[in-house]
Amino acid sequence: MSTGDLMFPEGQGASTDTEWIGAGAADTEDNALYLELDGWAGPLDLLLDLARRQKVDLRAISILDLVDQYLNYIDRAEALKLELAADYLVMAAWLAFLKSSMLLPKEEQEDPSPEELALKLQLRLQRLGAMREAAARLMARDRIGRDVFIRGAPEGLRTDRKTQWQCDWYALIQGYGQVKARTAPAVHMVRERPVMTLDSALDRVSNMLGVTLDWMTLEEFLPPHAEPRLRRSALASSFVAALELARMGKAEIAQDDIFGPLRLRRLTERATA
Amino acid sequence: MNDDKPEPLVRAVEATLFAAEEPMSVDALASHLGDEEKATIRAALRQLAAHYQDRGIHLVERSKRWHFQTAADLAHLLRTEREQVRRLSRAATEVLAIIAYHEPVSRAEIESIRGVQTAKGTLDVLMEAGWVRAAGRREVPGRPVIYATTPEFLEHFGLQTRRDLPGLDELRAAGLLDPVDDAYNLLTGLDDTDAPAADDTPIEQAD
Amino acid sequence: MNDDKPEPLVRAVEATLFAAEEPMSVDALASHLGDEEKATIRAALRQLAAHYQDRGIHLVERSKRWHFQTAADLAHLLRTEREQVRRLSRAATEVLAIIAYHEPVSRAEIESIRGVQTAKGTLDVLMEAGWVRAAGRREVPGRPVIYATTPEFLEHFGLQTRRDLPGLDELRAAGLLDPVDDAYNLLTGLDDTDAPAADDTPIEQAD
Repeated sequence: MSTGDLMFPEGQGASTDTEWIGAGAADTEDNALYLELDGWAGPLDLLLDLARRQKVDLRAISILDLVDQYLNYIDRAEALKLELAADYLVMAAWLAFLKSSMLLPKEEQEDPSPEELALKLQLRLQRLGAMREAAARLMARDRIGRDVFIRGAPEGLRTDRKTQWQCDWYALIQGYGQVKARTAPAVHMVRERPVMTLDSALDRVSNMLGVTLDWMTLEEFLPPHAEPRLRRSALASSFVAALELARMGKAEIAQDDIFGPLRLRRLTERATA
Repeated sequence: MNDDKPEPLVRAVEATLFAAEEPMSVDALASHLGDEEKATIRAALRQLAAHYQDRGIHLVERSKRWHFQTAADLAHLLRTEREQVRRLSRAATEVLAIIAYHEPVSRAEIESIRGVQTAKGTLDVLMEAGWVRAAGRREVPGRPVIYATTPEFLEHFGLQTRRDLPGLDELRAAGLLDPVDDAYNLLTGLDDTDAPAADDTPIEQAD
Repeated sequence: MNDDKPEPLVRAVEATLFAAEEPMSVDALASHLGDEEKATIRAALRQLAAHYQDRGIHLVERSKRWHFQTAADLAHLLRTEREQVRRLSRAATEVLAIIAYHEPVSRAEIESIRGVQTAKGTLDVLMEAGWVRAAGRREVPGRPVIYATTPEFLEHFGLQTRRDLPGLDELRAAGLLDPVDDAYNLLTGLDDTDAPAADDTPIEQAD
């Protein structure tokens, strides 16, 4: 268990988030009982106040004394039948546990040791104390609207934005060209293209394969003197025809290197068998 | 006066007038500052006014009440104009071009030439730029507003008259009338057909 | 009077800051004054600050923005009429201090320092005052929102930067801004918890 677990809801019972009443840290006779629990924002706050009343540096406080003071405080509040918020009682129980472990012989110590718990409690109180002082110093600064004032009736600065539009001559006529081009009636023409169909390529390649037993490159199967566009079509069709003939077992295909010439020859009956 | 640390009352009057939400009279100042002598307040005001007379702010009296205000010669600082340069959008450029070639032209006509609807703001932008003006109404049903270009338009685009705008033949020669597909084919060398001739001509407009 | 007429730019900066409704940065001043050199603006600001240092109003820099305000020693004269500052509850005061000295900090971290849960309204009050803002999330399980102070916070409390927070250096040197566990480990020589710097995801802040 660490003090970090001791977290209490604010604004409930003794812990309150309303405007500070100011009774909490008042310098009452040391152990005099506060009736205004409202002054504390929780058990840690009360502990800090008690620690401060040891009138020593927070680094030098006696945790045992502090525990006693706190427990004493709680006892007296109970004796007076004051309704104490649960968080104060939880802290009291934890501190009673801490005290008893601190008084126990060393060897029976559990982990974390009571020294560690005590030291961490002390560190927490130091940190809370530091922030409380920082808050006080912050609030004491020259604050706008309280200590210093800004101009009551500034004229204000106004900036009017004006747009300077830009467009050049070329963009203008290009724009007109685009409108005209976009809205001009479009005429689509489909042009006849010389092609070699797959069927005619199949006929052509198998006929030519019947003539010779030698390897021939694919290009040799293309019609000579074909114009470029027909030639490209013929190349594609002849290639597919060659694959088809190879699939049917009527031809074999060889290529020695990647992207090397593709060679083709008739598959003889003997080779098939 | 020597401008070393001013007297306490002068500082007090200075701060009070600075923080005040309204101009203050000598009476108001005197009572605010713990019933000072009015004569002392007046002296302080005179000192302050003298101190500030060459500065960026002045202490001035208006109908017996005092306040700080910006020096008159710096009043322009309170309102500044920022010029922002922006390119005309493509839609606005097209509309401007249509108006230039076909003016005067109604919005409906612009839309039918562009083939798309024209956002309300587009014409506003062109008018804000000072290049287009409303030029009356067309005497047809509905009496639509017609638009025309302005002298600033000619000036901005370096034109003497609207007739300096290139004609369709010139646009075509410059490739500006080529539909996108043909232009693409031309680039890739796969096509040699001419773009179909668009045979509408700009409306000839007498100036 | 022997305060020679100030230079035009000094007068312009003076007039602009006097008229402005908000504190202004050097950048804002430079652009308002027609893209002046920032170095020139800075020189003018220094000159003005020096000129005003003994007067009833001062020119101050807060969070890199400049404004005029009344001299603090005249507070008693000006406070009478207007109590403009809202009173903060003690809880809100503490939470504000914790955020300022530890920022960015999550709600759980605030609570572990205070030892009590923070009422819902406390952070709201600080955010409504404009002194605190959500500054992203901490990249730990649950991705809690982390809080930080704003330029308005520095302005209100008269701080030029966060480094001017009262006692910040001492608190830091004393380790009082470190978590309890780190301080404990340091004290007991167990300093093996080199906690990796928390990875905070900032929230984009619209100004």
